Amino acid sequence: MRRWQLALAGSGFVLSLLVPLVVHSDYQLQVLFRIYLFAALGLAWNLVGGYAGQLSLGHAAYFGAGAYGLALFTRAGMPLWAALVMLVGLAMLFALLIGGVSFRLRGPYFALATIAFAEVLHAAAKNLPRVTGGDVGVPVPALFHTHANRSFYLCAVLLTAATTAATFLISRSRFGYYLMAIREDQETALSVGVNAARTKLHALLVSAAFTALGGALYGSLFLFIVPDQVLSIDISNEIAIVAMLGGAGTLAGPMVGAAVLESASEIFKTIFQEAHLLIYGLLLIVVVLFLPEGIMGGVEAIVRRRK
Amino acid sequence: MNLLEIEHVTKRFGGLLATNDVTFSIREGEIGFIVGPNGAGKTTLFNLISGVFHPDSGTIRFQGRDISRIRPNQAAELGIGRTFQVVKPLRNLTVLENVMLGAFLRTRSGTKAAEESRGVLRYLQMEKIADSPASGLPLPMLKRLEIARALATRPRLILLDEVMSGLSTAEALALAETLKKLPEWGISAVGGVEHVMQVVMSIADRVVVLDHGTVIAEGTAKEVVHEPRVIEAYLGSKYKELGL
Amino acid sequence: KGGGGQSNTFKIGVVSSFTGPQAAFGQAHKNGYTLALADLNAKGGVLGKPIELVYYDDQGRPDQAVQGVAKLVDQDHVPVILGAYTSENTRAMIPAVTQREVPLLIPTSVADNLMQTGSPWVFRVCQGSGNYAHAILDFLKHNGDPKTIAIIYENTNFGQSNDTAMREAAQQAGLTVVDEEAYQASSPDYKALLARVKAKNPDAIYFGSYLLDASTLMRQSAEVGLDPRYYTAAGTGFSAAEFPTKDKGAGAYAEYTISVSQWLPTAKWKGSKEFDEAFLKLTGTHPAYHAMEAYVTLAIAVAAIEKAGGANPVAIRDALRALWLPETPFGPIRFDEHGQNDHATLVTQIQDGQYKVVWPPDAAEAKPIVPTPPWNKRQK
Amino acid sequence: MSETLLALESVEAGYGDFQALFGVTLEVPEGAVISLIGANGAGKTTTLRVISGLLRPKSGTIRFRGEDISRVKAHEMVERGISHVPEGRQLFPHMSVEENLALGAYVPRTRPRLKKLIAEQFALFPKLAERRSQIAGTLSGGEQQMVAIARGLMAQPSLLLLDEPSLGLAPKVVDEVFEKIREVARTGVTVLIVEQNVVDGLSISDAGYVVENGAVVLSGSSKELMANEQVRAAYLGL
Amino acid sequence: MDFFTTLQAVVNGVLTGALYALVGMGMALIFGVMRIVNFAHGTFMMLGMYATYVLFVQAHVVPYYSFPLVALGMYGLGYLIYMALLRPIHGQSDFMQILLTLGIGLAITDAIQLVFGADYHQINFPLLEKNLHLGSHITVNAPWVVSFGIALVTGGGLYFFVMHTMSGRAARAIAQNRYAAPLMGIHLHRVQAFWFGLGVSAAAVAGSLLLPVFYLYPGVGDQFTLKAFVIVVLGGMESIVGAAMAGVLLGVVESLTSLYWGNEWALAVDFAIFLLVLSLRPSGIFGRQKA
Ligand SMILES: Nc1ncnc2c1ncn2[C@@H]1O[C@H](COP(=O)(O)OP(=O)(O)OP(=O)(O)O)[C@@H](O)[C@H]1O
Ligand SMILES: Nc1ncnc2c1ncn2[C@@H]1O[C@H](COP(=O)(O)OP(=O)(O)OP(=O)(O)O)[C@@H](O)[C@H]1O
Ligand SMILES: [Mg+2]
Ligand SMILES: [Mg+2]
Repeated sequence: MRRWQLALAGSGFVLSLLVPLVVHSDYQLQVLFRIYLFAALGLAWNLVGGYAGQLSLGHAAYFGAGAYGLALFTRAGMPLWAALVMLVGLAMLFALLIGGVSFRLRGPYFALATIAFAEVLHAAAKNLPRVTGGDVGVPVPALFHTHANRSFYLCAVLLTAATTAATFLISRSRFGYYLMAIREDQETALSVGVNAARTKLHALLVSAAFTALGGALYGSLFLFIVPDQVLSIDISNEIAIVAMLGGAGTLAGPMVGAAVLESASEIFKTIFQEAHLLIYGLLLIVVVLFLPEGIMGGVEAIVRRRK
Repeated sequence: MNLLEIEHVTKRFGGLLATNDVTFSIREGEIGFIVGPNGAGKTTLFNLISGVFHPDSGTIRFQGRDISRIRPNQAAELGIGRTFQVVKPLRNLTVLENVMLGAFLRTRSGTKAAEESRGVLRYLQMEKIADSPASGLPLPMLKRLEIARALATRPRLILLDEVMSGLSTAEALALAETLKKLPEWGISAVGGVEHVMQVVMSIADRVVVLDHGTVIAEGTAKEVVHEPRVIEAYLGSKYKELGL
Repeated sequence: KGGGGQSNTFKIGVVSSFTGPQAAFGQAHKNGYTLALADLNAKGGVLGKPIELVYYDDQGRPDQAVQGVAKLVDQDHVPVILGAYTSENTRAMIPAVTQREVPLLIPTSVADNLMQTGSPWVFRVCQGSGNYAHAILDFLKHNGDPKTIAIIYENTNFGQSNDTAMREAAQQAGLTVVDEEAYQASSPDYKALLARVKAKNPDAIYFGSYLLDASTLMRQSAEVGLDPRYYTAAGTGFSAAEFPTKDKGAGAYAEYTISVSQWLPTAKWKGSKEFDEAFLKLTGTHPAYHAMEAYVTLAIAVAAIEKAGGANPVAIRDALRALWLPETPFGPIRFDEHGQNDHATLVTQIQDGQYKVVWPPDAAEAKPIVPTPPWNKRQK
Repeated sequence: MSETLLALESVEAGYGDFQALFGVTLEVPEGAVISLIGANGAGKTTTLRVISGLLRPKSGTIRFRGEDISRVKAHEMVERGISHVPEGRQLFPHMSVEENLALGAYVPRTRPRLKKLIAEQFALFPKLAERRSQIAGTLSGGEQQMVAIARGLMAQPSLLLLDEPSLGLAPKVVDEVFEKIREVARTGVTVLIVEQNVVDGLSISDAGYVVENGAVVLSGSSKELMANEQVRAAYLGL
Repeated sequence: MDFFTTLQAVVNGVLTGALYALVGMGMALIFGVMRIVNFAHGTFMMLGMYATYVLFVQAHVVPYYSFPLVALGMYGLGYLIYMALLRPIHGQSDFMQILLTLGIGLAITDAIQLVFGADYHQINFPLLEKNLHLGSHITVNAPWVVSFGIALVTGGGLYFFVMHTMSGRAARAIAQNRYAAPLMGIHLHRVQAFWFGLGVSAAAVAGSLLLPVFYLYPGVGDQFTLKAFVIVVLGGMESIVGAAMAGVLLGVVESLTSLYWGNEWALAVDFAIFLLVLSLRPSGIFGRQKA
């Protein structure tokens, strides 16, 4: 990453923070919120999926931990800050469990193990109404009372900035090198002393922590959650799709992916009515066929060819 | 003092004895070579020393410490570097970055790691290609890259599995010249397996000959090539004729 | 702002599940709305403008339903929203409409927790699950008075609400709940679950199920020989028009089941028959009550807007509160202080493949057949 | 010598923007054993890849039995009688030795004789018979090389392309392998062999070509090449 | 729970499991053998159900006769999808296959809704009413038994084809070494398309057989995709027999979970077993242990 790219990213975030001065429609702010939220989630996913090459399709587990954590810990009487700490802790605990079981597995086994874990949590949330409220749902406390949409939007921008910064720092550190080495060839990584299991676990812990914060933010915006909303495989898929479509293992990929997918989904709904999923599906197919390394991967290839 | 001691090490795969009661040792500052026909158990032995496999029985000691059950990354931390018979460069990274990966074992700082790595590349005469991507390198360079990455971890012992196979005699001899200097750096080496006997003879202090997982001869290169069992199992009759 | 003040149509927002697992019901909504829209616009629309419905597809996902509220209110400036289909989605929308101060009219979601939020912006046209449970218990009390009951429900907001409602109501009424069985909707095989219930030998069974599971459950009940004295249900699947049919429901296996009903094409209310005919013409099938509920919900919204005299959400809310529509095809409409329409709940039983109202006595058109004959005594 | 089986004429080829071959011209007579010699990266492997259709030449023609095959795809080559034993063995790692061999006889021409052909390979490489049901990925390097060669022979080729068959083999095994190659050649199979091990390579060959930087710089009979000063200096280390 | 109730649950589980097995075997070809991560598997099953439904409604052919036709048609569709969409991205990362097949699944499901509507359908014919009695305690519903038989025969055929024909070997060879396969004379894409088509067609046949006892709507296949993945991994990836056994096992486990714990936990138990097996025996219950 060159200096000008850093400057670009920085000014991008500053500009994003100024958006509410221009955009007043709550709806547009909410769509923008979703874009930034999923950018942050995609970036968090990218640490594990893109950099370390471990395809997680179960990030809903951490997302749900965030949303349910906020609801349940505050219901138990904890102050907000403590609940935030606890929910991050809960997500990291899940990460520890998932990582423990599945990091010994490779390739598709790992992906399926993450799905399975998230689905077990999903079922537990549905079937244990005494703990989670079951499908009847639980209320989530409001993080902001005035100018809610604007505040949530700004929070999402900050979360994206934080994940971007974290990803940037990690990608240039020894940790980041190790992640890439594991992705490329785990045996080589081991031979130079990389504790692959621990390195992957650390990446997952960081990823889970950011994802949980995203989940808490999301739950609080809706004020009320049910398992299907925050623990379903749709959430896991959406997080992964945003990053993969944008370009796994690139810094800008998740942001681009979130912007394209979330706005496409909204626009298609209005234009194509019941056919919007057909068009959305075709969009995925077309991107894969014409930009097989994701959008940013494709852009990079073009830049390289120019050079 | 013995740096590495292999004592009665046996490893089975199913019914197959890949190494059978193998015993030998390598002293500090020594270059040893394990030779033997294909399937003799050389790679298996390296995998045992570097923690990829664990012996079914017997012990492996490194600097006096039992390392029979360590994991590969722990072996690296203790100072055992290794190369792979089938080269495994990280293809999306540059040569320098590949080597830095090794250097990161001893430092967290990227600048330090880069500096260290450039030193290693200089030693292996690879500084010119430091910034080219590892993919698309010719085989001799890939073999050297394997060595460079292992050296960057600052090992006390380096395991070189077939680093010279696929090289022409001239190239192999050039590499051997370089490797000869390893002990000056305080690094001992166990070379894997070179079928290029000429090269083995020129740099090995000690040669262990394996056949069917069993040690059939041990000594200096000159000694072992005259052992009838070695000639029969490994070298073939031609070497006798050549009278090496 | 509001109702497309400047534009030449009057916009009303609709959220429902037009794609995804609940799409069949979203489409039923859409058909109901389409018929209502045609009728209302033929009568001159509202406040002199033609009505335009702005649909938002929630894909069966609560977060999308909430997104829909934001779009419809902030972007399309609708002054009132109708929706959603599932109880989960509707529940998720309540904070959003409350925050934005726009009235929400609920056509079909029956979960009790929808009306417990205290939000003054929520109005429900259909009856809730608590009411269902009471109606069924009232019927049972006067028709043989069973002592034990088992509840079988899908593990969704809808199902869990019905379970809770029945459990609490049964306890009050002195019935013992011997079993509560949740199930994962759309499973191909419920025989093991039914075997469990059989082992508990309840006098009555109370189902909280959608149509397809209702059909599967009844077929497989016959297969495992589950013979309670009463098969009862919390409406929905068990009161769908298709349920007693052979092609889309349980056919003969639906016979004798007792359920509550919000509406039937044969209902005595004025306009029911016409709606049935119009629906048949539009889609080629008879309507389920979902379509009717959507139909009447739009009519209610328009009536309130007329009364409010403009697109002001507060005025519309107040108009809804005071609304009294004595004659709709869905029966009289009036919202209580919590926003619940006090809709008369009928208890029906399927007899000879037809829904027959059997309770309360003043509305009954047939005598209930109780207890349910065991499977091996039924005629094939 | 007999008829020309394979002829390359000014073949150019490369990988993406990188050009590896700059006009390779050579001829392989039927029944002969021909060596391709050259330093690392000279383009020997690339030449074989172009012949077996794994890589499409940018220009030039490749004739096999007089027919232009430069556009024929790799999988059709086998049926025509060209069998390529690639550099680096390239076995099917999770299959048994026997299954690997069976796949060598995949094409319709050889499929009916599957059993007989496998038996022939086991006779040629008795070591493989012992390991017949071992999973190929767990074989030692040398054992894998033998499987690769045997698998190539399963297709009963009229032209066998061998890319560094001695790579990673013990001296004794190298001798054996070269002996086997000579045996194969005696049965009438034409062999084009790429070798780093120049002495051994030329010792079993009738003639050879020296490749440098993607072009043929020298050719001649094995004797001539062995005697050539340039060759002796560059490749024999003498 | 008494003995016969449990036995009945096991019998029911085996019957359901046979259909899971068939779905799983299709997935074992596509994912286990060819390593194509197919998130549209359930969608293909759904298409099979719709095809069967149309044949029943339009031509009055019951599924037990129409399934070969459905299989053939879906084979063709699978072949085309492979050639048109999967072939261009062959050799790319798993990520792209996931995106692509998710896209295919979404597009097809929505297209079906646009054509057939979102409404539910089911079919009816006299056999469905028949129950068979095994002894005095065990009852089985006739259509399940017929489906079981057909699934068994189809599955057995599939197994033989993969393990004992050159074409099956070729498919496995491609999965293991794409570079070497053409050197054996294997036409990579033709073989892959063939097996992809066959995998799709196995899923579709499972759909045909499920239709008589289930109902039909555009999203009906979704729940089967994940199950199919679970089955393949439990079965040991490349093993067709393993997938079949894992499918049956899953059916029985679900049935017993419903009986002893509650139906709502059945899916969670599937996944829990999956996690347990993966952590204890990463090569699957029925897979060959690799060193
Ligand atoms: N993971 C394994 N599972 C089963 N057998 C194995 C495994 N690894 C190695 N073997 C067997 O153990 C024996 C020794 O193999 P090893 O790779 O150590 O030989 P090597 O001496 O390195 O040979 P080469 O010179 O050919 O590389 C061989 O017969 C091989 O087939
Ligand atoms: N897949 C590839 N992509 C890019 N360049 C390649 C590729 N394969 C080979 N090359 C390059 O093409 C040139 C010729 O390579 P080739 O493999 O034909 O050499 P060779 O003579 O067989 O060498 P060796 O003795 O190392 O096998 C080399 O510079 C090599 O780096
Ligand atoms: Mg070896
Ligand atoms: Mg080569």
